[in-house]
Amino acid sequence: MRNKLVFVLCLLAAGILCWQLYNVLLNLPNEKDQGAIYRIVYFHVPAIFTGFIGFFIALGASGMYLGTRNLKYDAFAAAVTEVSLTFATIVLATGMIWGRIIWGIWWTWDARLTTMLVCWLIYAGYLMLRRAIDEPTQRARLSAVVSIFGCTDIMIVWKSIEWWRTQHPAPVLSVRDGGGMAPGMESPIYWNWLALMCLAAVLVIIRMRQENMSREIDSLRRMAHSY
Amino acid sequence: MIDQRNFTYMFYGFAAAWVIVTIYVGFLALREGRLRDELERVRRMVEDSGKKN
Amino acid sequence: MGKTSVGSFLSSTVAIASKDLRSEFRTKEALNASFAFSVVILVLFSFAFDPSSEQLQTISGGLLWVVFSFAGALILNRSFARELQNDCLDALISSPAPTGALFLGKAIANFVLLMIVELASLGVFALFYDSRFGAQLLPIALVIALGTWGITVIGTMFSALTVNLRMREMMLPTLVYPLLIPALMAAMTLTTDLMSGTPIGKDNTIWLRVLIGFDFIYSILSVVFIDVVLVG
Amino acid sequence: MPGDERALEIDRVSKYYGHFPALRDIQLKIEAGSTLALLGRNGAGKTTLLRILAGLSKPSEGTVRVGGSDVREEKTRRRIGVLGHGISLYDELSAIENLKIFATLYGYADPGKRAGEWLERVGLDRVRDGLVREFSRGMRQRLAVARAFLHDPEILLFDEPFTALDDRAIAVLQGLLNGAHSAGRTIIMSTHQLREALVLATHVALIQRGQLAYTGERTQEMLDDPAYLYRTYGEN
Repeated sequence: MRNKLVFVLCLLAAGILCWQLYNVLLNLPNEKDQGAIYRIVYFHVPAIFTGFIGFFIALGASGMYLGTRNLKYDAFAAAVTEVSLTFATIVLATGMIWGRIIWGIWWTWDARLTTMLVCWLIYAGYLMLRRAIDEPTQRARLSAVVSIFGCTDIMIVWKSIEWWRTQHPAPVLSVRDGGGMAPGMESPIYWNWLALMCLAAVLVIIRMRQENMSREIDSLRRMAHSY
Repeated sequence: MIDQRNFTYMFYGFAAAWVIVTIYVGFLALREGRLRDELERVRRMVEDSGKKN
Repeated sequence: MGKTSVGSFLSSTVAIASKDLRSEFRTKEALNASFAFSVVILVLFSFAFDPSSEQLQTISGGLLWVVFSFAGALILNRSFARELQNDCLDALISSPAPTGALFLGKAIANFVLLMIVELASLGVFALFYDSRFGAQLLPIALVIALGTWGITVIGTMFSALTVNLRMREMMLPTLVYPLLIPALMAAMTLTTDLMSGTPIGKDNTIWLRVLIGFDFIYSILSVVFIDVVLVG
Repeated sequence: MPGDERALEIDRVSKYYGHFPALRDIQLKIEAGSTLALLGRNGAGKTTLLRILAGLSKPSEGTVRVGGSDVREEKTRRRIGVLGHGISLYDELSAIENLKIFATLYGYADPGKRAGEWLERVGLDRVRDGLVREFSRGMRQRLAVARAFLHDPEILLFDEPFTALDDRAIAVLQGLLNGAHSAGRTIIMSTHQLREALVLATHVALIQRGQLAYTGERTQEMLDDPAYLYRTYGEN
């Protein structure tokens, strides 16, 4: 049942991504200033959405764990955080390549870039903490607290740098400011987002299964020692 | 026809995204294998120590 | 009943804080190490930048807070580790003192210790780098106090969180520094402004708000979650 | 029943480390005034259970109550005294300072007086201002005992009380335990030292792999042959 779901989601993600790759490369008009590179936005922005949604879901799952003390939520939080961190890495990498061409620099200490980097560092710390704790229940409890502290921090960073210098293009989607990109140029972003969400779901399912497996290993090991 | 300006960098950008996903999937696959081995080993360990007693 | 429980909360907090301070003042281990470390960093920075140049004005805030947060890590690492030695932490947790009081007591002790190190290194900074902050002394003190409280709240919480971990000394800074970024960012900007003679006014009150908000939010969160961290 | 007000009730307590059950479905009522010896192998779950009773860790399932209120409640913790493996004293502080801190935490209006009294009772009043770091092993242990008894707890929890102690501290502890027992205090101790524990105990509980294998009054047979319990109720 679960395998079937993974298969279907994979297929869906692959299908949409191929179709949109074709669409983005061959159907879309060129942008007058940036050249071909603007097309990176079709991976960059969907990856941001997927990543940030993941971190908020992880916050919810961590809260649920502390409320219910059901390790299922902990496995979910861990899996979602790890996958979201992968997408955050994609955001940073594609963003830097774009910045190299358009701004002439790999990195700038701009509001949005900094938020993403802080986010990356916090959740990398979260994953390192998980590796440093052996006992699954203690690990779940402590990392849930870190997740809550981390997500709060990102919201503070985000609020605080809204007033800060910003170099990053303003959000280009029409939902935010009723303008920006032409309608036909915008839809691939949403399609790719859907595809990346499917991909993320697949990765989360696989990662969660591993989390359960490692917990089982831990309990078997404890059992072996207790005899 | 597609704009030729900055085309290589666009390609790098797309490639970077996919390379990162591939690396992560490879990492997952490696871990899957390692966990399976370990599970097998620990299962055997539990059976053995169960027999001894 | 309400009054007495507030009273016992406060007296427990004070008992914990004064115990930590007293035993630290007796050995001065963390204080000395932390101060020596700060001086070394300040000296090293003088090679990185020309201490007499105009440029220094614009980075002084950043430099100071880098020193402060490094010094803080040394003090905070010891905070809960101190309790492990004879299983003291167990005795504290099983006592009727609320874990929130325990946390606050330790945070206050760390705050005082860190402030001492900071004031001392501020003196060294003024000597080496020929800075004058006489005109803005009070606002600078306020910013330093707020920033330090931010460092201690997060630091004390994560000191408790990492206390039973192997690699405790490494985990604490890895977790704490990214979380401190908004507070340090605000404190750095404000300190630089004040050092170069710009008073707190229209442009930078926003940073003061960030700093106060950060301290407030994390003080509340820490007191709420410390029980989960220490007990379960 | 007046006794019920002070009884310690362990109701279906389980503790999991991940999926591994360190304690399974422990159901036990310890009447006020009884002395319970908690027996079992290393890793059987004795320490885990004692930590839960002391409020140092939360059970995954079930509750531990004293007179109807949970052990993590402030008023219940006031009634419990704990002595674990460590001495729970600060090396850099003096004897009197150590006791004063705990007297304050336990809400005594005059912590100095309380601390002084206890230093006298364990024979350390002459070195009240000496740092614990400079104390001999035996002195440290006596001070630790004073720390645990300081707030006159109704329920005393000891984890391996005799293991680390020297002769004099054992004598002090046994004296205090006898005194506490005749004053109607409840005592729970986990131990390897079967003989010492069984002499003091009125009740016995045996834990095996996280489960309660036997519980009941201490009988003459157990005194005559301390290994009797393990043979009869143990798994092998």
